[in-house]
Amino acid sequence: MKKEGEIRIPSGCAISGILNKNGERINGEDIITSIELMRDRSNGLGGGFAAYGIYPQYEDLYALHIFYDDLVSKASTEDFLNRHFEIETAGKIPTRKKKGIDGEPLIWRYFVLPRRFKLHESELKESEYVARCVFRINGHYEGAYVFSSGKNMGAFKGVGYPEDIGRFFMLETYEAYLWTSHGRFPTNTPGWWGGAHPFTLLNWSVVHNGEISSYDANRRFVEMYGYDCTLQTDTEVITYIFDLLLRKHKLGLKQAVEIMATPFWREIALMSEEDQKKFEAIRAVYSSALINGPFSIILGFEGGMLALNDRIKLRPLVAAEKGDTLYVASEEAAIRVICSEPERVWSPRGGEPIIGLVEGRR
Amino acid sequence: MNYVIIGNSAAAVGCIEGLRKNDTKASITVISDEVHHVYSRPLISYYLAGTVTHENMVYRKADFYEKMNVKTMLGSKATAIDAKKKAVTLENGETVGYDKLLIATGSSAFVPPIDGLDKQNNVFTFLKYDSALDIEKLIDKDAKVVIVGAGLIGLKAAEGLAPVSGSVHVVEMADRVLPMILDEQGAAPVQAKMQENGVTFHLGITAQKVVDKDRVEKVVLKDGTEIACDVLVMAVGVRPNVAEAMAAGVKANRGILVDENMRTNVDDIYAAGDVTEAVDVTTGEHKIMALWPNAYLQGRAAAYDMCSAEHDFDGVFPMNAVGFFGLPIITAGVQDGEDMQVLSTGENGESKRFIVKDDILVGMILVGDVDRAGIYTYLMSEKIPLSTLTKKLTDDDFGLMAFEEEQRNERLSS
Amino acid sequence: MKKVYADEKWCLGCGLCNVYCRTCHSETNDIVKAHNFEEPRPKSRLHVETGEKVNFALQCRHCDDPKCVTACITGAMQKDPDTGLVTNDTDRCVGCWTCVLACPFGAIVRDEDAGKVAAKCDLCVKSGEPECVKHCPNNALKFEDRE
Amino acid sequence: MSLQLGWPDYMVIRDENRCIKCEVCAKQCANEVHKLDSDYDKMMADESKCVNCHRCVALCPTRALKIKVNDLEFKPNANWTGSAIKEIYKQASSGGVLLSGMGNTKPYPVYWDKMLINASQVTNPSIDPLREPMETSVLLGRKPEKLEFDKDGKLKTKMPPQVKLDVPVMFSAMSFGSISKNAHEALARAATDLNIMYNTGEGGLAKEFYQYGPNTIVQIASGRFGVHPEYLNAGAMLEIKIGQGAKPGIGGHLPGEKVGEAVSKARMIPRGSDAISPAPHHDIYSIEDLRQLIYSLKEATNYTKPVSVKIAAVHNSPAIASGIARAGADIIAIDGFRGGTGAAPSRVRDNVGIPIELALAAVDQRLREESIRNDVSLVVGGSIRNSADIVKAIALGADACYIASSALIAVGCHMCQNCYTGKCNWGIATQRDDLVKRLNPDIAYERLMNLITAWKHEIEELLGGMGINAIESLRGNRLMLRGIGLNQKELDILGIQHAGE
Repeated sequence: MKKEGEIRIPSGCAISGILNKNGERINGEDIITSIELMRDRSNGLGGGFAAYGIYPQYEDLYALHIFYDDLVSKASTEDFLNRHFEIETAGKIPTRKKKGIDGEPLIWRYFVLPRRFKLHESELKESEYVARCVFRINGHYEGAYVFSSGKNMGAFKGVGYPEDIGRFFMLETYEAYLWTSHGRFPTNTPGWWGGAHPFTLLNWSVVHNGEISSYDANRRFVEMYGYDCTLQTDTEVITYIFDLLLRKHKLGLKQAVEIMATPFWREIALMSEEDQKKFEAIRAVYSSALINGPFSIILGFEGGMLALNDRIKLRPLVAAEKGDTLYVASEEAAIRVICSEPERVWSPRGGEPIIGLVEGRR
Repeated sequence: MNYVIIGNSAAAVGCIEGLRKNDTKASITVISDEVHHVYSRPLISYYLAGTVTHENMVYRKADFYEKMNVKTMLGSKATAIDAKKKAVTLENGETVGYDKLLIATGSSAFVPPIDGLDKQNNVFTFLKYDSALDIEKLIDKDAKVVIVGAGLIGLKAAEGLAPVSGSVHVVEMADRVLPMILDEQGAAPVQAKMQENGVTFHLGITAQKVVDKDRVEKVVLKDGTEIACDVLVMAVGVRPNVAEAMAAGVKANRGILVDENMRTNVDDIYAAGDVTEAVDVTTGEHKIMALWPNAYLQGRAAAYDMCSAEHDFDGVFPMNAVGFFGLPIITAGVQDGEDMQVLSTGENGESKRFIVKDDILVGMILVGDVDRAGIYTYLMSEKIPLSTLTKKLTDDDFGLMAFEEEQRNERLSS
Repeated sequence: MKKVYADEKWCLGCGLCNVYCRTCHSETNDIVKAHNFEEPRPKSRLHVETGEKVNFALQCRHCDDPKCVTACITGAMQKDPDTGLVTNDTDRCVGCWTCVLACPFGAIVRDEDAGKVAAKCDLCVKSGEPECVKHCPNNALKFEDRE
Repeated sequence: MSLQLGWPDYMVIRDENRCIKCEVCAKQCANEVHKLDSDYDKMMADESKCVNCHRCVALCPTRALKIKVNDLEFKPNANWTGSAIKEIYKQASSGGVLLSGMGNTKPYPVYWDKMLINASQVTNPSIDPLREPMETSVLLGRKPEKLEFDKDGKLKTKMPPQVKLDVPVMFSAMSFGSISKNAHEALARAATDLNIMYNTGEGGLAKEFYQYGPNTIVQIASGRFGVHPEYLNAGAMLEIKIGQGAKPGIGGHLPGEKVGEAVSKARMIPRGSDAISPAPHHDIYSIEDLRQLIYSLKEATNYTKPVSVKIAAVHNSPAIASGIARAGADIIAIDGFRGGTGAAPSRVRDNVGIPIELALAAVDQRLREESIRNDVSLVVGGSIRNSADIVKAIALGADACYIASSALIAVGCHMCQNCYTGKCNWGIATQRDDLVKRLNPDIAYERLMNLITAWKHEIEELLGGMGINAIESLRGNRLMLRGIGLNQKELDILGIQHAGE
């Protein structure tokens, strides 16, 4: 049976996200409780979390989370890491034994900075340098897979139910101002830890419920710009599109949304002349970045989160607010289980983004 | 308003229908010496031949008068007209007042003086349904019919009677049949066709006398030829019935003189149909154009004028369609005159003859091939210069294609 | 009223209108039977005129003041005051051809075979559109109300 | 030479029981095959003149006619086939190049028919186009690498000119001259009302067609017929025609008989003169020359209209396409070797060029590898026969498709392939007045509208089935395709997996 990356595997899912807009950090218990409630949206073949603000002591270092199939791959990958990065500190990510979680790979964490001369030699921006190194490892080092590469954030994921994964990674011991999580229901997978969500690149993390029908159009588009879609997953390509638009093309979140869930022509026809021109330009230039087919996604980033549905809302997405906390989830119950009396609960329309930003951050 | 019509044939119907188009309320009275519901006079020969039933003799349906709200006084002969008092006196002394009067009294057969021809009960004219009904009683498979006159009426009588009688002899003073409308070329095939169907002709000769006891038994021609006779039809000509009108001061030559709106010289008195002499629009001359379609149109024109209604009446000119034993003949306009150019074509007994004056078609005779004749009629009535046409009149495929594009398209989109 | 209008610009002179007119006015209502077997042979009520550059198919114009009706000696030819249709009552028609003489379009057809009666376009609207219009391969005939 | 070694290609079969001698066949056959014999009152046929165009068959009201391929055969020989032998007879008798109309007739693989489209099941809902919006519009033109917005979210980037199509289909180049004015008018009107484009071909543009400008592509070909500033500015898009799928490497030849007054005016050549397009543009002997022409045209039209460059699909298409993109073309049009033509030497038509499917896949992949695919639009043509072909073309990577043969078939073409004789019985590929009028543009327009509307519906259905509601999400989405009966090399070039994988 082919594993993720050798074949494209469709899946359905549950997603959940919690953001404290003041940047106050909470531990992982709530997000586990929330995603656990949606257990029947998962099938035990994948679960994961992304957490922002968890490594304040290494705030300026890239936290590389890596799965190794074996020590051989670890050795060769570390050789690569050593050549390209200054490794501030490294070690196994702490885990605990958990029923239902087995077959786990070696799970290592490195806090790194690019080697000065290498970075200089590459004539790349630092972030691009790091991204390319990640692609390099994931594309060429068999048995190694970088599943998290941002600063002061990290992804935790694996094969199993998400709540079990969360407890396996002892997330109650981490504190973050933004948590996202994902429970997976793949229709066909050998259960590979790298294939679980969230998918991340640098500070971007994406959890996604859906199966985008525009996948190959999106993939072939981003691959023109140096991205290598090794996993063939929706989250991977969506993450890269965010990275391309937000980081490389320096567009705002709003524009990214206007591109990825662009208005219908019939809606554009009703807009002002200026907006018509704008959207015509968007649909001309970024037509291949339109995400088509059913999806609800949560993009996590340093500055907050963005939740978005496809244009005709073929996947569920609910949002709620209480105080400074913003909740999004596939189901309202998954919010209410951790926030009994939300001040406001709503269901955003297709293509209408929910953006939560953290004070003082980007 | 009170309209009175004397006569009950095509002109009367044209007048009634014209009046009712413009005035649904006025009183209309029809006075006729004939007792019949309005019938089609030209069908008499068909009736005798048995091709038209009594029921189908009617020109308008049985409820015509009722529907048109017309008062009829049938079987009442009008004997006098008082133009001053605006009243018509009937045979029974009754008077009928009018506001507007149409004289549509038609014509009567002219019976020439022939020795011995007097009051016999087997001598008929062929103008009225009553005569047809009388003839019918005397006709059987052995009946010998003699017809004097080979004009339209005579020949129609011959056509109608030939199939139902023993023999039909036609005596004509002229040297050909239909001398008034056909030239020799046109007349020959007609004569041939009739002979094929059992009609015997005595041309260029007149009937000198009849031999009779209480009925005519023989007709003797000038050359002494004797023709046995059970039924004698006199069809040498007709005379408009103008006497009563003239007595009232209406001007007439042979027929009542009318203008283009069918007015006579007397106020509120109009005349239409066979009784009139109207303007032939192709020549501008007054003449009697005793033809059914013209009578209708004239009656209707009179009606419109009586109501002071707009009417695009183009006037009339002689035109006639007849047929004998399946050989159709169409004639229109004049047949001869000065400065006329004649174009003709035809073969196998079919012929077309066109009379052109100053680039305008003024007359035609079509024998046999009469298809689309109306286009020629149109050329005549509209006086369309023939030089504007792209085809010759004698072309086999003459049609609307002959007209210039604009005119043609106007016709096609009408 | 709705009438059939010929557009000479598009008429190909193919004569299919004649074929379908004849069929429509046949006893059998079958093209092959109508043309090859039926006696008397049904008549088409159209005239297709063909020229070098233009062709057109012409049929009764159902005039407002039809000359054929005023000319008719028997009263067989009538214009229906409600529908505007000019029809000939073939039971009463004696085939005198006065209508042929009167029609300025030459649109009346002599049907000598079917008992010597005047045959003319009756707009055969039983099937929605006249047959000639329905079967014209180039839209050269239109059934329209242009008044 | 009276010696005729061949025999008529077709047999005219008339059912005497059904023939009503209406002579419609005789009146409608410009080749004068049918004739009413008045002596015997029978319809007769001269089969040697028949080209199997089916005009008579279609118009025969009693379905009394059939045209069949003459089944007379040579002794069976897999090498010396009947057509091979007959072609030799023809050339031995005429001494001329064999001419043919329309597209390649040889049994080369049609890759469209070897690719299958995906549909959603369970994991991803299919979308019902009757209930949900379904977008088939595309924008053709050069795209900047990225867009810039100001801090209020307003667009800062100045966009190059784009042409918007409501359906990713355009009527490809067919010159007024090769096709009749009525055919041209029908295409122009339908393109306008469908909000797509039609292409003037290399025949210039008659003044009366300027009204369709917003939906017109004006073509500039090697003969430069009818090209002048007003012409260049008359349309919404320009196209430099380098080559044509049916005859790559060959120029064009419109025989003088087809150059009547209107054609002469539009082309700016004398009446009755042959219009000969050279094989190459004599001002383009290399890629840098092309760049100059592209920019000359842009200058002439003040950078307000996208410029397309059309090439025939040949072996080296990917590299050529890359060069064209870099030379400044906004749109690259590629015409496959099954594309049609009014006239082409048969040998060229049947033996030169490559299938559009392979060229498209290779060009799209190459442009992506060079990261310039998003800069330009890619239009493909050359025997797009139905909406599924379009869906497959777009999934392979095209922005839009050109159709010509399909459009002509929609208005009556029966693919008899005798366009070059000028005696098109359907009034399409002819300038003979009596034949031209057989194509009533009102009818042809309506049929084109119907065809494209029908295809649009089908495209929407197929898109919906794939769970896609905007056609741009299909572009280059090769995962939606699977090959069937293809070898690995073909799959690799097409960039698709085999069905079942």
